[in-house]
Amino acid sequence: ADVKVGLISTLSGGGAALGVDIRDGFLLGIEHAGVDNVEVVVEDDQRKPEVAVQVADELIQSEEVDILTGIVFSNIALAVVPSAVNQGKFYVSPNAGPSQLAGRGCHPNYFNVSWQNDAMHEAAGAYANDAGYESAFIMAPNYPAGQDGLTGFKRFYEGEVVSEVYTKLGQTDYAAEIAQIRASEADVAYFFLPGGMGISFLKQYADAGVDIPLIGPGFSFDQTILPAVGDAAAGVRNTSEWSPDLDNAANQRFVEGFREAYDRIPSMYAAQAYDAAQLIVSAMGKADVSDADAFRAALREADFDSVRGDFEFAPNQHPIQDVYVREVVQQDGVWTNMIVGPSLQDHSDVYGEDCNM
Amino acid sequence: MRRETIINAALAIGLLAIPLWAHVTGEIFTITLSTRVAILALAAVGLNLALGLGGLISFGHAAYFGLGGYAMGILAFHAQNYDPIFTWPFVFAGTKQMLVIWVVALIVSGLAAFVIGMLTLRTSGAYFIMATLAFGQMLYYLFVSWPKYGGEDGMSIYLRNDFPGVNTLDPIQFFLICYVLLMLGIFVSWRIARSPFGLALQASRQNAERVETVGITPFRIRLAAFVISGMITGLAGALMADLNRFVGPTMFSWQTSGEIMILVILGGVARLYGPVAGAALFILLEHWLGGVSDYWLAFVGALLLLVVLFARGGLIGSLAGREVAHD
Amino acid sequence: MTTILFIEQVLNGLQFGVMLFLMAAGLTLVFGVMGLINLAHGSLYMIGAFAAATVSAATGNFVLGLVAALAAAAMAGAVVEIAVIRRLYRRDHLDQVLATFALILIFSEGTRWVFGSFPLYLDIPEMLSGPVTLPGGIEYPVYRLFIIVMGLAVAALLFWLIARTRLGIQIRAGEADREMIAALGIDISKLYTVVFALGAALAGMAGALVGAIQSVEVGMGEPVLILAFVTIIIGGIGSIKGAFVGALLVGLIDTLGRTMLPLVFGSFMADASAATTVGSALASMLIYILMAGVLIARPQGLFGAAA
Amino acid sequence: MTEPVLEIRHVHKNFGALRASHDINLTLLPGEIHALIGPNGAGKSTLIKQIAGNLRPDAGEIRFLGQDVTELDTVSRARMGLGRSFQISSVIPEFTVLQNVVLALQGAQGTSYHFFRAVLKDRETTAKAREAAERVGLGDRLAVWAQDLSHGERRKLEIAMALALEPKAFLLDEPMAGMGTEGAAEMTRFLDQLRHEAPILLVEHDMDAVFSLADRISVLDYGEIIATGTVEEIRTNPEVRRAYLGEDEEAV
Amino acid sequence: MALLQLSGIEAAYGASQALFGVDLEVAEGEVVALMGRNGMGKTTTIRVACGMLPARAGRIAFDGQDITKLPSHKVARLGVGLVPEGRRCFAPLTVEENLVAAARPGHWDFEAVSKLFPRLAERRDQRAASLSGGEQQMLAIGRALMTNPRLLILDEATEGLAPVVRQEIWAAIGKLKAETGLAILVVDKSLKELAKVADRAVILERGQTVWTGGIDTLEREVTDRYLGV
Ligand SMILES: Nc1ncnc2c1ncn2[C@@H]1O[C@H](COP(=O)(O)OP(=O)(O)OP(=O)(O)O)[C@@H](O)[C@H]1O
Ligand SMILES: Nc1ncnc2c1ncn2[C@@H]1O[C@H](COP(=O)(O)OP(=O)(O)OP(=O)(O)O)[C@@H](O)[C@H]1O
Ligand SMILES: [Mg+2]
Ligand SMILES: [Mg+2]
Repeated sequence: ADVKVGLISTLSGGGAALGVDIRDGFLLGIEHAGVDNVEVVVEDDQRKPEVAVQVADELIQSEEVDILTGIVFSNIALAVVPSAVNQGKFYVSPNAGPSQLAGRGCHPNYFNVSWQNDAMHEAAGAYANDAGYESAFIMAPNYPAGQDGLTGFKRFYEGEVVSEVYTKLGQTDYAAEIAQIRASEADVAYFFLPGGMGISFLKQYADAGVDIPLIGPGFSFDQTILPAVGDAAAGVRNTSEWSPDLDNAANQRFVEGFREAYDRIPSMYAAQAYDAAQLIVSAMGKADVSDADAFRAALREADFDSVRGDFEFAPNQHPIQDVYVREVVQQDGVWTNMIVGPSLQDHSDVYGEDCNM
Repeated sequence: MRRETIINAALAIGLLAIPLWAHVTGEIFTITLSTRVAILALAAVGLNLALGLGGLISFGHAAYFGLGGYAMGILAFHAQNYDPIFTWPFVFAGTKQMLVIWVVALIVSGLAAFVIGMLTLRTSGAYFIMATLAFGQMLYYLFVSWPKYGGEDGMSIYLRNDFPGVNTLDPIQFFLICYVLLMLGIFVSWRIARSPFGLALQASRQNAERVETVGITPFRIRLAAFVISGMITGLAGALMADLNRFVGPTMFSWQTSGEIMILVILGGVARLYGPVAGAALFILLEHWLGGVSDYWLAFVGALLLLVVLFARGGLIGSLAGREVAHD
Repeated sequence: MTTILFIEQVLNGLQFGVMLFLMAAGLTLVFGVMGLINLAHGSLYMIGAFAAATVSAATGNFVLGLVAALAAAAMAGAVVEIAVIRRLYRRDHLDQVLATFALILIFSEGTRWVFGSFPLYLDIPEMLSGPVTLPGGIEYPVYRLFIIVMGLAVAALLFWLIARTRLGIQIRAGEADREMIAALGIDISKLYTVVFALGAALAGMAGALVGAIQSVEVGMGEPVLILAFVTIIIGGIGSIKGAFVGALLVGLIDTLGRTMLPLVFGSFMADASAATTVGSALASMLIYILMAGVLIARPQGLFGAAA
Repeated sequence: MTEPVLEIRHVHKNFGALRASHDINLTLLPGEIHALIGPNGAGKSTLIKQIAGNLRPDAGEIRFLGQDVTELDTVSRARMGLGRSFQISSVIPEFTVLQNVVLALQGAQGTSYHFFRAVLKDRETTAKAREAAERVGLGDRLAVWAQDLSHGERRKLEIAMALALEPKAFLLDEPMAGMGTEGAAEMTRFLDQLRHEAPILLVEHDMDAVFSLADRISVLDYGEIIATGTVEEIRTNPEVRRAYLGEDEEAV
Repeated sequence: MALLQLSGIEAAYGASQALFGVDLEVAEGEVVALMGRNGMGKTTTIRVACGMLPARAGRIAFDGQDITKLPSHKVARLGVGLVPEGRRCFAPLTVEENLVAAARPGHWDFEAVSKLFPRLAERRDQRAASLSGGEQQMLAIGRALMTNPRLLILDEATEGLAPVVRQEIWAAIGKLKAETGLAILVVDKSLKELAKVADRAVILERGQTVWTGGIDTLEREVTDRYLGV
């Protein structure tokens, strides 16, 4: 094969749902591109940074891959990416865009095809303005992505933040926070609780009968989660740069292909991984991976049909893209998202200024 | 020569020969794996002292492993950013010198073991297991939510730290550093096992009341052992951080504690080279089974279960026979 | 913070405590009775939740789901006891820790293999959903009240079983000297299987009850397991009363800590955002600090027997 | 009169409503065997525990070698020279006989924080340990694990460990228990010699042994000393006969 | 017919063999003394008889039924009550709980045991761990009686008891024998006291039965040789 790609993802334990979608989306992307000169080596990181580092070492030192991709979580990306790009490998991020790597820690070999972590939060802040919410209760787990998330929301939100609450990472009971939300009498509650935390919160929130509307970033309303939440999420608005009903040819082909191949609706993680595969294949058509400078230039052109429609890279090699507001609806008995409208257009992140590449 | 002595020698030589051979043939990843084996074995040597000799089933050794790791992470982070850690009584801007880092790692993890030991050693049995586990978790949450040092993201240290006269970025040279430290750790635990202290420690495990009536305080003996044990594991943590050039709070997680414990048991509790055998086996399994199935951890689980149920005494126990050495 | 909110938070704390108790009860039972440290208790909790989710989804009936959870967890418990645990009673805690750690891996990956990696759907039954208004104008979810009632019932039942019945006496005698109780004519193996299955059923029930308001996914058991450990350390191993009091303490302190501490820090720190971060960081360690305090004052736990 | 090695003054100990020790006064003089007898549950072991430091008296004073030791813990008392054997054998099961005795020795020497010296390579220590083991008749069992010893041998090991401490006084709680007729006779002979090294406070239900060994006997009943005296005095004391000896001790 | 019958029993702890051929019979209503020096296999014989240690060879029968392979709880249920060497009371349980834990209906109930050992009734709610040594011994006997056995096995049951209590126990055993026809197998070091209650004696030497016969036919020479009296 001309190009060897190492895909490190979370395939076992908690968080495996996301990793599996990334793997499946990526492989489908390669398949749809119809090329046979890409070899993909898949490895599991067990959601442990140390394991990911070891696996990356193996892929680089033993498998001698050219490109790495696949990591789901920011903390794992931060463990793996710096040393990988310093060893001259390319890293294409199909998910996770920690601010460090978008700003001071940016690197010519690091490309992010998903988003900078703040993007959805910023879009949510913007949407809260548009919807006329004048006061907001905001909440996230107490860890860097949570802190960044709320900062991102506040960066765009113009109303009053009546309360800012940090929960324990991995918390499962939100009765106390829900009581605080009810008592705050805010116009809206914004929450960022990825994975199981979001499921728990949504179920408990619905049951508590609080009538303050919720908004959240797409993470908590994703296809890996919605079926487990059920009608507790009905009608909730959330922000994402992608949705299964986005109307463009690439997306239709992707969604249909994915349903056919795996018998489920793809998540945005799958969509991003699909785009990552397409990006890599597009660059292969223009340059040989052994010529790093040429290949890098080819990647930077982002000359592929993104499932998100328009897509290009900012100077820090993070996306410039639209972010939409979606609503949770039931379709054919399956809970999914539908686009309500755009929230931010041609959006890029604020960290690019610090990136001097 | 006793059978176990031969096995031990084979392990010591094998762990040195394989990476040297890999160095010659250019298989860098084999060296990396061997380095990992050496470091994990050192961590387990630490635990083995408390667990094997002292019967102190610590399910919280990740605490010292993590503290060692963060000692390295924090010192190097400050050195990297020219941001002094403290300015009084002298300006200390962190360091990239392994030797200094090791000393700090030993002190910090020793102190932590002292404090945690003071509290948990008042209990015994299942209590002790859970209490140490909970203290490990406490540190985990501390580091997850401490933004200055990366919180859950951890910290990347872009370049490996320095050791006088050694190119630490060269895998084989870094391996040799780790190997020498491992051998030192084993030597220390060998001497301790045969010393009066070791005798008192083993006796305290079996019959603490008896130990008191001959004029020895089991609590203090255990505490001393616990501190030494924590220090060795802490040193291993610092090395692991340097190998990965990354530290994160998962070093503190209870799974890490469990893994260190698994290494000890796989190899053979209270066996001098048990940790080495255990670490080697574990890394090999992880490496091989990972490719077999998505659900490979289930196989690891099944294998562990078989070892516990049917191969008591671990790897070395099965190879060398039941009797623990009493020379 | 208003008085009403404070009262509501106290109620939340109690409720969280009761939830923890459901988990800790089975654990402490198996612990106290059989001297077995069972890390796989969290897996049994997960099995309960998965069984409840599957059966409720298939039948549309929550009660059937609950029954299925009890049955599945009890059965899994019995199988595990007969196949694995039985061989470990005579061994030290170390082997038990390792074997049950291995069981976690097997159960987690096995569940993922059968059910896939995605969380399952399990919802509160119609009858118990939504809030009621309590005296004082507090709106409180019915389902949470239901959990409180269930927890209290379990506590009473267990207390009676262990302290007052002959079965309880035999169980405790077996813990003290297994060989001897057998020599007196008690089939201790069968007894232990029953106890283990009972403990497992309790875990399964907790999983199903809690699963309805949480995420039903692989790995859901481990965080609760550690909280349950802390609870047991505080309350005293093997004591149902201790588990109950410990659980309520942990529930209250955790809940009040995470709502009050950020406010406390906010009152003197200029940067509101930093204050909440620090406050909640401290709150997440609060129960461990409580535990350390108990260890200093009473190493055997509040209701544990002195060693 | 000679200074007592051990002196118990007005010791009280209650367990709830139960009076386990009530105003106990007792001395142990150099070179003597002072036997402590009394019905089951009279408070003999409780008294031994208070002397050894496992239990704290509610009131009263315990003096050892002329010093008030009431506030000292077990370890300090052991290091001052109080050697104790347990009513139920208590040795280190996974140690050999030799290791058990060496452990006792190093407790006495205070060398337990030596980390780097190989303990069993120390000639002097092992020689001493060997000697102690030989004295109780375990000379040919040095390399046997304590858990593999028979009941009687284990009792002997207990004594050897106490010997190794070179104590200034012995507290022996039922050393004859489970020894068998032959063993008990052997032990009696041994204790008879031992008193020349250090005085012995002996708790024992074996009256043959007590009557042939004791210089003085104290009788404890319901936590109180009801009589102290020579063998003859005690044997003929009607109260003691009623509470403890029973009717057919004539034959002894 | 013999109630308990052991023939040609061999048994081992791991690799080390302890019994090399023990023959023993206890008839209904009979008191048999099992004697021998320390370490000769008395306790081991009892463990085998109770199903606590498997026999390597030989046959054990109880009331005509082969119980060689039966687990210990089943043996106990046939009517074997054991007072083990070293008491082995259930330390964390109270006196009363110890007694009722394995009780089976019959003549012996809490009342009856209290009458035999009034001290136990006084200590009813105390944990066994804090009982005095002798009290624990009484408890162990009471506990075995509460199972209402047909055969009572006493392994050094008077160890550590005050002489007066020991006399009471021997008297009680004599009474049991006379009144209830309970069969008893007893290990004790005091030949003098045994002689008063036992009908027959069995002497073990190095794991083998070396002498069997009526206790009154025990010659001085035999006791010298095997018991070291
Ligand atoms: N910790 C305790 N709590 C309550 N009661 C206790 C405790 N320890 C001992 N006792 C009681 O105190 C009394 C004295 O016990 P002790 O062990 O001193 O008796 P003893 O004279 O040694 O008897 P024996 O000869 O039977 O060993 C007993 O009745 C016992 O039950
Ligand atoms: N658990 C054990 N493991 C190994 N050997 C044992 C064990 N128990 C007893 N033995 C050995 O078996 C032999 C018989 O022991 P047993 O306890 O039956 O003797 P006994 O006649 O009851 O003696 P005693 O009068 O001292 O109680 C002894 O040599 C003893 O060392
Ligand atoms: Mg006593
Ligand atoms: Mg015996």
